[in-house]
Amino acid sequence: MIVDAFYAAPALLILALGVYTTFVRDTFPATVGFLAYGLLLTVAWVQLHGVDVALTEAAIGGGLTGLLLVRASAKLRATEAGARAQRPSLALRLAAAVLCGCVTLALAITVLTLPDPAPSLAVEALAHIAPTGVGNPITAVLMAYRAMDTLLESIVLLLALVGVWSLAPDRAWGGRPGPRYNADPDGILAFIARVLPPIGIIVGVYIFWVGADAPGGKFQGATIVAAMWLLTLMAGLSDVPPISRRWMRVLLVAGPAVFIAVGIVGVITTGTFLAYPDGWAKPLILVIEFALMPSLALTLGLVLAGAPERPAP
Amino acid sequence: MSAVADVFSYIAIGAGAFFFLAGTVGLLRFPDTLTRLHALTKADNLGLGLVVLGLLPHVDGVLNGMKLVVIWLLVLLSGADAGQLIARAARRALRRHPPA
Amino acid sequence: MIPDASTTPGGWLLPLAILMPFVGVLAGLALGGRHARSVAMLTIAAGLAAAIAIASAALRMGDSLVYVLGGWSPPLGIALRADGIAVAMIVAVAVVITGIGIYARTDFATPRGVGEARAPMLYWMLLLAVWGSLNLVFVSGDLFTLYVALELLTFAGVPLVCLDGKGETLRAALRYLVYALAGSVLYLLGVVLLYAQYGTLDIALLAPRVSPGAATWTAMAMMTAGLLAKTALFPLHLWLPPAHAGAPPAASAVLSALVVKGSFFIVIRLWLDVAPGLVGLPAAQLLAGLGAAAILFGSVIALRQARLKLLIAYSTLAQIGYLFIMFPLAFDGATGMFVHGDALNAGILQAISHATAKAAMFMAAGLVYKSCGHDRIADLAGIARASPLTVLTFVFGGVALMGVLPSGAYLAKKLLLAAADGSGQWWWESVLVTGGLLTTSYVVLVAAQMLRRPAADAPPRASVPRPQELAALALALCSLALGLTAVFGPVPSSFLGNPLAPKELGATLMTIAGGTVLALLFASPLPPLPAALSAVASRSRRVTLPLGAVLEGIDALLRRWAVAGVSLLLVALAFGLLMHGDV
Amino acid sequence: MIVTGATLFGLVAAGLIGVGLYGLIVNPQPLRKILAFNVIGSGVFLLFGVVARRGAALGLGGDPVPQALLITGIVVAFSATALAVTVLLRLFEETGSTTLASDAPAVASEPVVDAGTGTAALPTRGG
Repeated sequence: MIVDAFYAAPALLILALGVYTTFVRDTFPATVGFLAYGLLLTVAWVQLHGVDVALTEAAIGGGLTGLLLVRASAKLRATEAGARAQRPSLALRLAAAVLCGCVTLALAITVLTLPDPAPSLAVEALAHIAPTGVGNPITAVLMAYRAMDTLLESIVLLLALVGVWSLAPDRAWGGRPGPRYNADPDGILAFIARVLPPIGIIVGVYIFWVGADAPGGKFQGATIVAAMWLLTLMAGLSDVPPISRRWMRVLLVAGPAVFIAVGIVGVITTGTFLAYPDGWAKPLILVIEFALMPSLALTLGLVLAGAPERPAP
Repeated sequence: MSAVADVFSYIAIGAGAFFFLAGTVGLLRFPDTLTRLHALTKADNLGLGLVVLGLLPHVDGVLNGMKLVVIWLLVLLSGADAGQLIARAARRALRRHPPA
Repeated sequence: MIPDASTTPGGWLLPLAILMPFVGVLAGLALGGRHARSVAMLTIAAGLAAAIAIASAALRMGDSLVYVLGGWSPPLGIALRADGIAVAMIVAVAVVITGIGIYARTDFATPRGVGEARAPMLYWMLLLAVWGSLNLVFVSGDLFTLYVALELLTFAGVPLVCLDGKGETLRAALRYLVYALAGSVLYLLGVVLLYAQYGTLDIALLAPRVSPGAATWTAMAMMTAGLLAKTALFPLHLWLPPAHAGAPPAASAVLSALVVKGSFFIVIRLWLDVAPGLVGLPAAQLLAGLGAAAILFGSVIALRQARLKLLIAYSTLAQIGYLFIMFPLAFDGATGMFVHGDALNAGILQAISHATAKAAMFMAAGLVYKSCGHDRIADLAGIARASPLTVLTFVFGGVALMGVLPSGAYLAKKLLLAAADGSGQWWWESVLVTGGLLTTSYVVLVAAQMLRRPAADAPPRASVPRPQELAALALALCSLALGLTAVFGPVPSSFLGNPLAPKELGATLMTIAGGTVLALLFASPLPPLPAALSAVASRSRRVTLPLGAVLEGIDALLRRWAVAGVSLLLVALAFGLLMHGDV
Repeated sequence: MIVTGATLFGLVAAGLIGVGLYGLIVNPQPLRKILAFNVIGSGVFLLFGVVARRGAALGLGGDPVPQALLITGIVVAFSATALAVTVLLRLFEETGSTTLASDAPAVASEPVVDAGTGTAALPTRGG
């Protein structure tokens, strides 16, 4: 077998890290391994010419997910030993191993026998891109061809936040999510939490802005902005507002609401939901994205901040 | 001109890769957290700087070149801070559980 | 070339039906507090109207409603399609949501003096989110959009399970969430494999393109197994009993009546619409076989429960099994394909009957709890006097599930029996009849306890709010009268006989008698009986009780996490092999 | 046999899905199950990325439709992880354990079940 080393190195490292995070005994190293795994996956996405996906993976798949998992593993350290005692019997483990092997085998055969030439919608996606006014075909898919998926996706995220909030103890409802972080106000964390956010916000907005014509977009940009917010939270420089704040609620729903409203504009002007009238596609897409970006950043930040646990004064 | 640029790039990126390698070896071989951190931050910062330097002649447009330099600066900043934070955590852990 | 790639008249109602509930969620979140309930009530009224409008538009059209979103037709864009079964489900869900909404008004009202309370606000948003996701499941013509719909449904369902925030319900919610995520990732894997082969995810475009091959079978097997995990078909049901029994009654009703139907519906889409000629009869026999096992285990274990809500939860397990009996009967041997026809109509009718009846039963259980302060089946005596409508609701709901004239389940059973007879699959006839008897057994058991005269010193039963009783009763009556749809529906009305004719009456009485015998044999503990009867019963019970205990033991084993995980992959493997073997 | 870069990633994806499934089934720690779900998820995404790469045409490095779906998929998987982790942490706070092995099905409408343990056994949080 001849394999290009350029591909082989990251591919094999990814597999190795996947195995490591699954089989290593303790959970904390497993989650740290997952962080590295996410970074290497980002490299894989670049090699697979999916730069938009690479940005998403780095920001959300590896970054935010990794942060969630690492933090949870630190909190749950005390449960490790008890859980280990509940390992299933050898017979079950063997059965699971054999069946998982079957899955891998079936998938490997499928990969090796994928149709050639591969079916693709690339030609079609490019053929219809002109009326959307955007240059990045992925943005055209997300904001025009399959705009419904993107609208639903923003609702999925919001629903996840509703789910997270639903876990609040009743006494804390309406209060502030998560613990109040106390860090040394002259420490290094406070320093970077003062220096980095202005730069980070510019980078986030930039990534959002170039998304129309180049790799980037609102989800990736919003994640960076949310990360900056989380940084100031963890450095103790700011606190999460209580979830009962009206302005926060309005900001959360503004993005999906504007998306639906623009869809209805389509009904009025063209007779079709989520259609853009001629020549207005680009400005309307920008309207949606400008409304979505802050909603997404806020939602992502709040999802990570967790369930309300401090009652409002 | 381009040949000179190519040679420059090869040398710079090669040197950068060497520093990455050295840093990784240090990470694996050094005895404790602080020395490992030392190896990692120093070598990586320098390594990435050299790689960026090597790439600069091949970048089209000043703006893209500046982006590369900014990336290096951001990594310097975050690397230095993360190093500090880890070192403090290590010191705290050492105080709580002194080595036998 | 693609006949239905353009918007039809009335098609605009489809995005409306999906988005209205979600707009309600957004408005409820923004307005907050006690407004959430008002918003939900408005949305329910509008959504019910939209569902009726969809039904009448579909009847006028005489064909599927189609809406091409944004004017981008598939494969690049997404089309929404509502065929007959989708329209039926949309209407049924709207009716059930309305009933549950009226019932929950009392349970989830923001207390006086409080600006905003957690559960009373969030319940309404989750209810609406379930509704929007289900409508999306029914009309989406795109497999990836269906994936998003499945996840929306899970994210709305999980918080409903642990709305009371107690430890055990949190554990049930986590089991449900993680197992459901395993199911959806298998579904997504299948989606990826299908796109890799055929370059489209549109169901109508896929149907003519799919061809036999390892990749397609792998995809179908993975997706089916994943969806069954989300539907909680035996043996992939580890999460269902604690989740459905532990939630507040108004949430249990949503979860048991509606949420599991979403993934069930996608199985139909896959088997009958995406690849009707590829799956083959052996795989369908396996699917229905799992259904038969679900009926047996669910019913017998239901008879051994001490608590009413757990009994109803296990009844759901059995009734889910019932839904899958239709697959081998929908197979047309002549063409080698699964076809839309009487068997499918029966399956959908069964799903709707169960949705209405089960919602009513969980609501009745909630009222029983309110009235008695507990839901121990052995201590229900006297409830019939305190709250006769509640008892009536439970009995009507139960009778509707038993398959007695003129219930929807009766009609469904007749259609399935005819289909089984027509295709020579006699064994499913006996499964169907036995299933009816088993359903009857636990209904009779509970009814007998409810109707008992209370002891003289029994604590008084509290009365329960009238609107709640009426909402539950209305849903039970809907289920009981569903058979009448045959008069104007797509189902031949010849199946509807006179309920008082000797033949029908005899069948009804036989069902009840058989069910009573089964209850006497398997129920644990047994209600007090006349001495003679109890002597006969106890002799036979020496055999049947250990049998029940064995089934319960197997169930406990299957619901252990690692076993359920292995079962999931085994089911996928079995489907893959059977699909291979057929060609 | 010449294995192209895309195919190699496809094979790695197949491996990751198998490994992740094993972790999901066998590891008793719920957080590890959530982690394993993410490994399976990224395997599925990687497979989709390979499909996208093979669909490259007209100067595009990959088929933009699956790439766009991938972005949606990653966000959905993140939402799922966030919800699961929060439920898990709350379960730990409420009961002091995280096991999913409990066989005793819960009945919410029975307040006597764990009236005592609900508050008394509340563990100290945050270590």
